[in-house]
Amino acid sequence: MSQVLPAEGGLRRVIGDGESLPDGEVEGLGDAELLALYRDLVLLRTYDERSVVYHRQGRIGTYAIFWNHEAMQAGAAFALEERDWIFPSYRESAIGLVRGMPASTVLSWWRGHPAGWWNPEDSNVASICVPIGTHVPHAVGFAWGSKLKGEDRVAIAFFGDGATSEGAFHEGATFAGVTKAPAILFCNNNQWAISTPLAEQTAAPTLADKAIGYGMPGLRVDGCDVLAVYEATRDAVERARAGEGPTFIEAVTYRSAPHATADDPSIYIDPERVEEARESECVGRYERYLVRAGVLTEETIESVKNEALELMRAGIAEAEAEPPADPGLVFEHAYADPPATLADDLAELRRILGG
Amino acid sequence: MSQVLPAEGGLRRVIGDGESLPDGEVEGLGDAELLALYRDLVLLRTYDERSVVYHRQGRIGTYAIFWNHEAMQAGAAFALEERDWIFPSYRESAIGLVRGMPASTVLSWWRGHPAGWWNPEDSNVASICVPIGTHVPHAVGFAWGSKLKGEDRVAIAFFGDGATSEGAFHEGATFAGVTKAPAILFCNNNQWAISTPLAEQTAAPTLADKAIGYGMPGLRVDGCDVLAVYEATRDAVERARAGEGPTFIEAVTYRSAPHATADDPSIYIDPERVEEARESECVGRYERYLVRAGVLTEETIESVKNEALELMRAGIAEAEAEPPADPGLVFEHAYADPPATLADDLAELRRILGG
Amino acid sequence: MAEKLLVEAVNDALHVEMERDASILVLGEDVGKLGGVFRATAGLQERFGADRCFDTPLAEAGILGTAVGLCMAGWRPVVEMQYDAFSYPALDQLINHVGRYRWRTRGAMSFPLTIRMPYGGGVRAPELHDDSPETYYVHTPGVKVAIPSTPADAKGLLAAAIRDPDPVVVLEPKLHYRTAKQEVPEGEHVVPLGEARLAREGTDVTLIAYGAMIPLAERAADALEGEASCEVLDLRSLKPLDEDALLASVSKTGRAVVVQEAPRVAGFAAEVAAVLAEKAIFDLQGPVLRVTGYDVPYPYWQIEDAYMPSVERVVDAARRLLAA
Amino acid sequence: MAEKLLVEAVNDALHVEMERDASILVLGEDVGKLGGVFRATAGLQERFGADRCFDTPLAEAGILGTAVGLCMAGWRPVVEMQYDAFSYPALDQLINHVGRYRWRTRGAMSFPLTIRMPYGGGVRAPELHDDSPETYYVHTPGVKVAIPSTPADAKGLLAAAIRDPDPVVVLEPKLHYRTAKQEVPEGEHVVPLGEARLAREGTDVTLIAYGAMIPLAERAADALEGEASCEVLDLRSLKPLDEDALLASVSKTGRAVVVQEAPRVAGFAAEVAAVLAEKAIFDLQGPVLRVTGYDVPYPYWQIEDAYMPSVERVVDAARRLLAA
Ligand SMILES: Cc1ncc(C[n+]2csc(CCOP(=O)(O)OP(=O)(O)O)c2C)c(N)n1
Ligand SMILES: Cc1ncc(C[n+]2csc(CCOP(=O)(O)OP(=O)(O)O)c2C)c(N)n1
Ligand SMILES: [Mg+2]
Ligand SMILES: [Mg+2]
Repeated sequence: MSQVLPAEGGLRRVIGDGESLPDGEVEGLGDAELLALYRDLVLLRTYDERSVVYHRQGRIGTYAIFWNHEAMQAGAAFALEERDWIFPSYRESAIGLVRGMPASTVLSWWRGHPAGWWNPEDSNVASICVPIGTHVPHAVGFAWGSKLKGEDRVAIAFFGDGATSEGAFHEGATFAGVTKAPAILFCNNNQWAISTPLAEQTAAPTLADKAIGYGMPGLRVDGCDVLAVYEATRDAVERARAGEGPTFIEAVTYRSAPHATADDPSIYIDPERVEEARESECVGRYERYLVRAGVLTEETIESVKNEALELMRAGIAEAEAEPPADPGLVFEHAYADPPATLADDLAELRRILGG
Repeated sequence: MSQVLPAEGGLRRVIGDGESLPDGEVEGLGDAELLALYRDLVLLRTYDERSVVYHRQGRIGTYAIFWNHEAMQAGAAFALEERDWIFPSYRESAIGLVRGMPASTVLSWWRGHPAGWWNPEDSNVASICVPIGTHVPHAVGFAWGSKLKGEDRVAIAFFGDGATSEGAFHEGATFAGVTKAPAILFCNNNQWAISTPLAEQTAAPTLADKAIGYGMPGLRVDGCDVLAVYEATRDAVERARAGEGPTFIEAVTYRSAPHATADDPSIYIDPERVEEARESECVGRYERYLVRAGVLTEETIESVKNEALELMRAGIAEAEAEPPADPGLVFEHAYADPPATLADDLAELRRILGG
Repeated sequence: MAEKLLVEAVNDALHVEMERDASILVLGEDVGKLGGVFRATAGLQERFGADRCFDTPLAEAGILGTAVGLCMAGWRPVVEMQYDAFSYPALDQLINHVGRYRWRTRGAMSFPLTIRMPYGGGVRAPELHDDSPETYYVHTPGVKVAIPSTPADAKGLLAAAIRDPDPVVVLEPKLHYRTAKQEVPEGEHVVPLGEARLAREGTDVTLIAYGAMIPLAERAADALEGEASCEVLDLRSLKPLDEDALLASVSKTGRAVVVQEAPRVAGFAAEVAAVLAEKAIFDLQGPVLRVTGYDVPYPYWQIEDAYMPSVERVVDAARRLLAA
Repeated sequence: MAEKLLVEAVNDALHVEMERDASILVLGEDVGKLGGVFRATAGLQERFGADRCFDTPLAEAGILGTAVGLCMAGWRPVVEMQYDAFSYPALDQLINHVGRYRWRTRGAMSFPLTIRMPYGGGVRAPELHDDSPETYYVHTPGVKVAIPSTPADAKGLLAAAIRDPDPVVVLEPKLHYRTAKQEVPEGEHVVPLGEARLAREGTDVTLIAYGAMIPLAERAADALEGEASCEVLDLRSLKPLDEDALLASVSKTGRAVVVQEAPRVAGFAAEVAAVLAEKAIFDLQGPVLRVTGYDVPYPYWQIEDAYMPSVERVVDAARRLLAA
């Protein structure tokens, strides 16, 4: 039996604070898994922190920061098999890293370079979805379609608290309920949609309360507790595989960085609340947990971090070494069987660029 | 205190069956009100039955039948003041009748004649909304806007069970919750969206369960019990006027007529279930209730029915006496300040039609 | 070959294609047990099972959005939108995803989905059952658009759309669902996208149209007989457009009237006129005239005939051209 | 008069109009406390209160749908869509309601709402922050469309849109939000819809454009100096369109290049070409050429310059015309 403890506000929690809150544990996770999960967390954290630096250095473009969202991404992904599909939003741009996607690929995406546009089938990670909530029906359709094919593949869609207001979320969730699709609707509730706080986003008591309207269970979990996230997602995956249909997971965190590099939250956010969230951020929390549990040593911490840094260094170098994109790519890939006019247009463009 | 009794499936109910189920009563409704409500019911029933005949006679076009939906429409409208606005779907096309809108107006709408396009401000009934669920945000915006103006006006939107799957419903409801708009989202759950049964529409245990996702109460009521509908709506109106925000009402009935005159439900519906529903249809049920209560006599029944029939006879005569619409109307009303091209187009059309 | 109504030809195409390719799914509102409000999908659920032809919740963006996911799972979904004007909630999925997803995967994944729907007016229906939305579709990159005017083309273009590796929108002229009747080839029948059909040969003026406007153009050509020899060009496929056929005809006649039911501004007739203004300018003996719906909401049906392009308006335009 | 950036001019218009008319509301995502992601609505909530400038839930159809209801309650809502490509979920409300509701009431009720949004590419942004969606809007009956190219027009056209009794969509060229700078009239300043602006006089060829393509057309005109005298016509308002100005210019120069950032097929340049093909055919000394975005998804930003119309492409088109 796993040991899941209640946290404030009824959130599932596993990790304690080393003082008054006791540590729990998740059944089935041995030291190797616990360490692998730590590696994923550090990888994502490192990706994020380096990206902010690269942005400042002008090496990548606008970037959507996911600092303190790593536990949700790594924890949920850890509960999946490789054959399961992940449908990320811009907030989970780097989630492919935990599936072995090269950092250079994701960096290239933020560099606006075609090398950043990956083949979803390579690591079963769908393309980054920029318009809010619109990938929820994709994940549901994929899950449903896999089920119809008799394949055992679960799909998870990641989206934010704001996304739950969009019609696309609603319609996708409705389809999921009716088709009993093996889908997981994973809501990163960081309590802000750019400058709009949750209270102005919805009057629902909690986001998980929306689940009943789709005939699916709604779980609430501490989004900064990677083990609780893992555990909840694993439950959802089990339901999905058992043919019991979709699950909505609300993982609660607090956005403790700007929405994106272009954003200045000082206009709207409460800096004290941010400070508080930064103090209990998810990577350090898990690190301390592992240290308390005797699973992690200072040495390993350092080597894991160095490894991640090294991966990022290599990643940005690789991304920057990409040859400039051929302008002719403008005409590629839109159609499998393109209208003839595109060839004329390409010829015109080449003539003009050549001349 | 009103006396509302639980019905099967937790539906609010007032009217009994004269046998094992006892009759309740609604506080504050005297004989005059009870009779007025009866008149409304009969008026709507007569409108509907005559319209089906008129359609067969080729006197009106395709028509969306609302037989056995009258209790929802009349009951809910009866809980409103005249200053409150009604936002109907095609299913409530004739709801204006209970506000004194001429039958000829509504008949003209189904005749595709411009006389059927009314001024909403005449009786505070918005235009008939044909695309499913899309008027929910209109009602919410109206209610919210009225509140912002400091006016005491409630808005009610009528829509079906199928409509709750549309993104427009979801977004409207979300806005209602957040703005605490004095709005009532009234769902006619007749358990079918054309040929799609409720079970294929949503996995939600009940439609009222959707309400919590918007932070509003969800009431369930027997939609064939006009007094229960009235009572529930009155409660919602009171909440709205008290500044407590919106309410979702799910009124349960069973569609016991074709979706519209063009539809053949024999392909998909269970005829026994329809028969059952027709036997307990809402107008007769209320009629028997009033007779049991000694409020209604055979004489009054006949005169009310004759009055309604007369009104319909006059209505269709008036509609049919409308002069043919001027083709030039094509160019009217689209713009307050039309682009100049429209005048050229009109001139061209006149030239061609004239020649 | 048997005679079939246009809607029967659509139904036939669906049967034949689903039989041929087990990865084809049909989904939409009321397409299953009822077989569609126009019966275009009648019999599919019985024949192929509820797993391959199913009723969806009432949510058009959800329908199209899940269809994108179904493609990713390896299916070829054929989506029905119940009516033209009820397809608009799905425009966001169409523009931001259907038209872009293949590109987004750098061509690694295909989205061979088909969106079919009845379109157009003249059927004495309540509001919003009459739109001609092709501009919204044809302007959207990554999406192809076909509009048949005859039963045989309704079958053949739908089959081509279903087989096409790219997303295709097929608009079916509901006005002619049960009036157009024609011999339709049995079994597999494919009319390639991008090939216009010369519906009638002529020498003096080309009437360019598609869908429900073809029978109208033909009647206008009849009305002009003796006065002028009209060529009627049925574009059939709006994207890809058969520019060769268009230019060949206009270079022959030197006169062009483009007929379209949709509102005029930025409608597809504008595109045709623009192609002519660019590529046939020296062939033209007069202006390119457009006969279209007007830039106002589609009206109450008692006066819809005044809104729709009419034989008289087409004839009038042709006469003005011939007189110029 | 003070110099203002284009986005500041927008902000100024909102301040001036809200001050003038207490029935104006501003709503949208992040328009309140943040003042909009581009700061176009900065200061409005402070000045006019949270009842007149508020943040909405993240739901574009909900925003536009409630705005319809707000109109019915007597307000004049000014809606912000955060970006072009994020306005598509609201297209259904736009087409089926915003453009039709006044008609539906037989003119008894007005829907004087304004929808404004940043549009267009060239800003090195992630996917879907670059669309030019004007065709979807301008093709929709009942809706007017304006697109400013200068700070003064950004103010004046927005003011006109807000005052207009009909729904108006205003697309603001985000590429020039902070690069275009100009003296902008203080206080009330209205540029009537339906009047084009002669951005530059010339005699040999007319470059017809709007919005972000105007500075580009002007640079092309510069590049052609000595070679050809270019007239640059800034349409400013797409519906109503200033046909008189268009025809007058082309009748003078006899040559037209239409520049548009949106994909070509059925874009607004097609409408311009169609108007010319109908009404200026005998004035034209050569084909009407279109320089547009291509009919493919807007690309990754490293090659977006190849997608966008460029000075070179406009110059090339003009040269081809002059040589014809
Ligand atoms: C359909 C759509 N509307 C608006 C936007 C602009 N936008 C980008 S992020 C964002 C806020 C999203 O908030 P939330 O869903 O809570 O996710 P978070 O960014 O907090 O992870 C908005 C409004 C968009 N990308 N798509
Ligand atoms: C957006 C939209 N999609 C589809 C339709 C076609 N249609 C008309 S009625 C209907 C079913 C509506 O069911 P429900 O909401 O339960 O209302 P009811 O008709 O049962 O009152 C459908 C699909 C429509 N009118 N609008
Ligand atoms: Mg958020
Ligand atoms: Mg129903």
